[in-house]
Amino acid sequence: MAVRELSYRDAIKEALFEEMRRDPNVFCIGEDIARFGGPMKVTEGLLQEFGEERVVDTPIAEAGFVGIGVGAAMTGLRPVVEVMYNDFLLLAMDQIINQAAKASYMFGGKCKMPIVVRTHAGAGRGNAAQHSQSLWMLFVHLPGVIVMAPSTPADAKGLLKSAIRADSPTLFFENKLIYGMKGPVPEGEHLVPIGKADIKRRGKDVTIVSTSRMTVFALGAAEKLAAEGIDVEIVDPRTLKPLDLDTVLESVRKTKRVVIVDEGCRTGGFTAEVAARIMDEALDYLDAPMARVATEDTPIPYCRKLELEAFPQERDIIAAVKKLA
Amino acid sequence: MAVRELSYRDAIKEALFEEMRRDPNVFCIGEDIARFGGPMKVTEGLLQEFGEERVVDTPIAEAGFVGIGVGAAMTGLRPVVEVMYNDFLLLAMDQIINQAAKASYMFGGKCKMPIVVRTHAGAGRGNAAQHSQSLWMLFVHLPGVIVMAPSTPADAKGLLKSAIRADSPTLFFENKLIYGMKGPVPEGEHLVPIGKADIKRRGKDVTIVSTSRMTVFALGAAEKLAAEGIDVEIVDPRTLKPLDLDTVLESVRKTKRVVIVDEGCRTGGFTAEVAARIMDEALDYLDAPMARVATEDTPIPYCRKLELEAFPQERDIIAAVKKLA
Amino acid sequence: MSKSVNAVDGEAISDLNLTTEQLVEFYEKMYTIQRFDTETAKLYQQNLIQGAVHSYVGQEAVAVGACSALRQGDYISSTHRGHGHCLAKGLDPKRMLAEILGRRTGYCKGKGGSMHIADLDRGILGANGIVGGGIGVATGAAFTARYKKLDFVSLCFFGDGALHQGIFHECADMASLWKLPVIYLSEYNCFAEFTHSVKTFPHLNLEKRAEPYGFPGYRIDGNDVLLVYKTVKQAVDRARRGEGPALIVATCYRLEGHYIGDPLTYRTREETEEARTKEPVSAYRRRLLKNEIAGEEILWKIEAKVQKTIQEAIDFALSSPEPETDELFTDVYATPEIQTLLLKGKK
Amino acid sequence: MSKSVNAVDGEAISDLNLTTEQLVEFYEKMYTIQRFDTETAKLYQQNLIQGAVHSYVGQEAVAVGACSALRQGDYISSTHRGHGHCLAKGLDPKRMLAEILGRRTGYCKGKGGSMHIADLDRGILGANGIVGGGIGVATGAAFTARYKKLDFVSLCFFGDGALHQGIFHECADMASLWKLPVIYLSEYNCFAEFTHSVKTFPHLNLEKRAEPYGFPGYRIDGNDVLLVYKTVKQAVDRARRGEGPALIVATCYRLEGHYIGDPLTYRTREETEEARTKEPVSAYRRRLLKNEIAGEEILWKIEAKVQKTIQEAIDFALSSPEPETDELFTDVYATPEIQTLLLKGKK
Ligand SMILES: Cc1ncc(C[n+]2csc(CCOP(=O)(O)OP(=O)(O)O)c2C)c(N)n1
Ligand SMILES: Cc1ncc(C[n+]2csc(CCOP(=O)(O)OP(=O)(O)O)c2C)c(N)n1
Ligand SMILES: [Mg+2]
Ligand SMILES: [Mg+2]
Repeated sequence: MAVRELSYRDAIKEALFEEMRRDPNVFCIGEDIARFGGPMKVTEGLLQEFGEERVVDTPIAEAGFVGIGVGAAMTGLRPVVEVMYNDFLLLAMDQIINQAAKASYMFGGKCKMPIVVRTHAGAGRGNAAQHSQSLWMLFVHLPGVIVMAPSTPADAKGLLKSAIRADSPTLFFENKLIYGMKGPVPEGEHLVPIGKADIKRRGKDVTIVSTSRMTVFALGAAEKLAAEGIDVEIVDPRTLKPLDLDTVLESVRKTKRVVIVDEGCRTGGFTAEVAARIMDEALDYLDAPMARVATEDTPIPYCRKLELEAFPQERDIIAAVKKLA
Repeated sequence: MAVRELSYRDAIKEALFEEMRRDPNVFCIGEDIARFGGPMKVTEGLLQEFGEERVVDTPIAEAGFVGIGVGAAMTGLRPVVEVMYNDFLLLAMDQIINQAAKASYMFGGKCKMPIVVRTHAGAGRGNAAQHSQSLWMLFVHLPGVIVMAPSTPADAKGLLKSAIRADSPTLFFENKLIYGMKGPVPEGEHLVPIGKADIKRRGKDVTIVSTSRMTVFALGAAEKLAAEGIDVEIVDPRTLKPLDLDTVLESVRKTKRVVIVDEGCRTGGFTAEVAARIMDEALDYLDAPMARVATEDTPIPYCRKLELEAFPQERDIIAAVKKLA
Repeated sequence: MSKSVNAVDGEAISDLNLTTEQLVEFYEKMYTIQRFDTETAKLYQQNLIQGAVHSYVGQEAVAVGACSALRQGDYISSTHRGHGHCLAKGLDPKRMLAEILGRRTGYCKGKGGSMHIADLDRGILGANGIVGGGIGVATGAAFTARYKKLDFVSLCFFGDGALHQGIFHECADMASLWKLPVIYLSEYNCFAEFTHSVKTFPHLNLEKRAEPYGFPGYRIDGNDVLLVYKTVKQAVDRARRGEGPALIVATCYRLEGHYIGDPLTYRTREETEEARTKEPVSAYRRRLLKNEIAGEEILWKIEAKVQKTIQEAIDFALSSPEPETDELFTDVYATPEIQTLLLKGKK
Repeated sequence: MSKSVNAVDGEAISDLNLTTEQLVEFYEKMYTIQRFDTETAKLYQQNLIQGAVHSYVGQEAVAVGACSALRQGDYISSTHRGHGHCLAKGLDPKRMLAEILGRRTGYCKGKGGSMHIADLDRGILGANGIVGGGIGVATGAAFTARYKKLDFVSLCFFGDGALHQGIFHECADMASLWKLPVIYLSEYNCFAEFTHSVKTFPHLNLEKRAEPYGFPGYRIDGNDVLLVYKTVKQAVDRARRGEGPALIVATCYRLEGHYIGDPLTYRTREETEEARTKEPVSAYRRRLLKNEIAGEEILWKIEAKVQKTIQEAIDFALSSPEPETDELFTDVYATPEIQTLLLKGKK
């Protein structure tokens, strides 16, 4: 298939356009998404094509409009709800966890819940403690939801399309710092399967398991490490839940060294989960202790100098890899 | 000091009575806690002694009354907020995480936040998916709060008193199945330090790290294992955040085998975090792979038969230990 | 309150355009609910039911009046105290009781229990263990109606306690803004758990809780099944015409405890006895007789039939199997491939 | 709206019992806010500020009118658009700007930034990045007043957008139930981010949002600093007397974008120019002159003084140091022993 360059933003937008064209039950709802085209401009143009019935601006009421999405999903629609910053998911946790995530199970499997909650995570833009978290672990930890955190335009597009077609609730975490980042995206129908990791770079010395923007940093780190003769393999799970452990294990068994990098907080974070799973399944293969690179256990500070200390940078990944290799 | 037997419930109640007598700024607030004495009868008698100004029944509005607690804590009071089931914390997540947990940091350390949120976790009472979760990992993962999950009446009393006196927000997780369980509690002032694990049983063969009701099960398991010649050491962190890793490591270095048991869901749960930390610090001491016993990654089902399969039972702990020993 | 009752008594009944059969069916449904929850309470006391069961006894007129004003294709969302709503909307007592007893034959295969009975085919979007938990769901269903330009409506049952929840405010706001066909029906049953409701409201003109959103609010006698029917019908018709939501606060009294086993230390026997004089099922029975809509014989027949139905439900439920152990892992995800991945992780 | 303005114009001003000094001080404060946020915008455009900065320009009358009706010991909670509130409540522009520039000398040591300026000593319970985030906090502070039987009040600033949040409903309910001394002051500035506010409300009688709770609601012209002062003063006095909360909706216009850098594609220049004719700072200046409360000379002097203050603030902030790297780990916990344990974990 032909491939062209799209930004992360435009790739997501294209997924929305395509899915809304394909299925009249798909609609978008959230704050400032229609007339303004979204605070991150991801939904720009949707209103013009699909009208205000299908592209719905809401008042500022996260619990309410996520809840409305839940009810709409139960009754046959496929809402794509935008919650502007992932920090605001905390206002809608009951709707996501107690309602959406459990409905299928509580109701004995007779309830579909095809709701996608799009949001963005990430520090690095000076937005301070209430606008910079990476909160996916709250959802990875609890059963009933799918969690995605794509790192490339192609993955973002392909995963979002799969999420929209899934009958289970999906939390779709974008990253605010990479909306403008460009990358190749296949033309035409491009779907990325749920629960399938991708090897972003093949290498033989050390495996990096990285998520979301950390994969971008990992790729940068890999280039520099290559110059120093260290050949890194990068596995991006893309879907954080369900986790494609097989692909991770395969890489780890090959390289025998692993660095896990994630922008969530260290304690109880994704790096701990992946480390524990690798330990359960492949500890004997390792030639060195696993390394974990994660956000410090502090709120994200405002001041840039401190902010850049708080969450993982390329240099931290390089340092961690070097320690192992 | 003299010691008498108290139920878990009465131990908590005693802590509340003592702290409210000691400090007029301590007050209790929550649903049905005053006139009725609390759905779990933990607050019984408080109204009679302290009056309705200090023992406050609220409407059903978790975000609202936790928020009021946050504001009261900022302005000099020491609220003890009861959120009936920990599942309802999901309605107050913004207040707890975006407001209470971050205030000290965001405001440059000039804000105290002495709020305690008491709640109960746990499955086993047939309350189904929305009333049986064990949600502490959401708070262990995120910075700024203290998290406690006591397993004995004495710890419950001593920790709650410490929590009330702390200037940081504390999530205090009781367990609904052990309110009636009795145990020795020292007379007089009894404080348990924050962030200090306790060795609930000394042993030399295998370390069990267990939390909340799982420690009760671990003790039962240890008795049976002792009869089979396996001498188990049980470490209960009591405070899940900050975690007393030193005590855990010391035990693990001694026994060289560890089983981690927790009632939270397995994926991204407390067992993963503890395993990852042990791996970081003491992997070389281990003579066998670490074992993790946790709640299955499903919502808690209603039907008892399934419910008892969903979360760890004594038999699961026994099986895990035997596999290692 | 009694004023409201009169409003649809005597000749006013004929204005409702209900057939005698329908009027009698109301009684059958109310009586079914009363019997169902009375028998469920007994099963609970025999330790045959785990968890908590919240009796609807005393509130039968609300569920029956309201659901009778709905069509088959309309939706309801319900609460922890939801048996009455589900029965009134047409669920089968057999499968309901099987669910309450945690059996495979239950509406949710025994995984949901009393607080989570749901049947999307019958328009029941679930009972809900979260106070106010059904408000988003019902508003969302109404969103679907408007989106698909279908003329179904959505009726949201909740307690007086749930009126305090922020989600009510948020959803009512949007429902009004978008003129969604949703009816918010709050049952003011005088209690939230163990606390008299009156202690939790700044004032009791609860119909004013519709004011901020600019849709109509009504406070009615929830013991009067016909008044409930009439009021809900009006609101439903209006909603179907695209004129937006309504709030109805139906006053009644929770004759049993918060749950079965509640020690009831917080209220006096007198208070309850006083309330019992307005008990809606027998009150409606008397009205049927007085207005010569049905005679004793017909009512006896109905009562016998209902008793039989409930007994059959008990027998069915008790003899139904529990789920298999491995069903613990099914139904977590409705998306089959995810379910497979999850189960794979299990092994 | 203009009707309201007249209500405190001319001789009505004397009914306010304000001294000439006070009336002039109002102007100084409004002008300070205007200058502060105008200069902050410039610093932002010079890339000296990270994150987002939300200008209060156009709303100065609300903050100044409201905070002037408060005493030193009273509390306010603020919003993402909080510079005006903080300045009006008495914060030092130096330390505010230092915070906005992420410097150690800022009110939060540079850890909070524009959206989190707080100073508990001055009764500022924090700006807040969560829309509606200050509502719980302010209501809780009012709870403390009642609890301690002290006569301070708490004033909660929030936007019109925040009126939609469930927390408003929940807190207003309890504040009324317990008669807490809290004033909810919603600034209807015609926008929530990039959306005209009018599109998000079913109707614009927003003062009716107090109805469910049974406390007074007022809608006033928020461009009239004296009317704001008068209305807030009444509500504050009432609250101090133990009569409970009030809601005030002050109508104004956000003259700048949602944040500095906003492309403003969603509104017309005409609309903004029309609004600018009611711009509150110059309008008040004209009133002072017209009513002969102050002459040009006095006002020029004030303006010069303010310019100097702001320049000093800029100099102070720009020359202040950034925090040290290890300050990342301090202040997470106010409890010192926890902080120690945390830092221990770091090594
Ligand atoms: C969010 C939430 N908070 C608290 C509870 C505990 N709880 C269950 S029922 C109930 C009282 C509900 O009162 P009301 O809404 O009046 O319904 P009723 O029980 O009277 O039918 C409470 C507080 C809950 N289930 N969910
Ligand atoms: C809970 C939450 N949702 C969304 C946002 C994003 N956001 C920031 S400001 C804003 C608009 C607020 O409008 P309003 O309350 O009217 O305040 P104004 O900006 O007009 O002062 C929004 C939606 C947020 N900060 N918090
Ligand atoms: Mg009730
Ligand atoms: Mg606004």
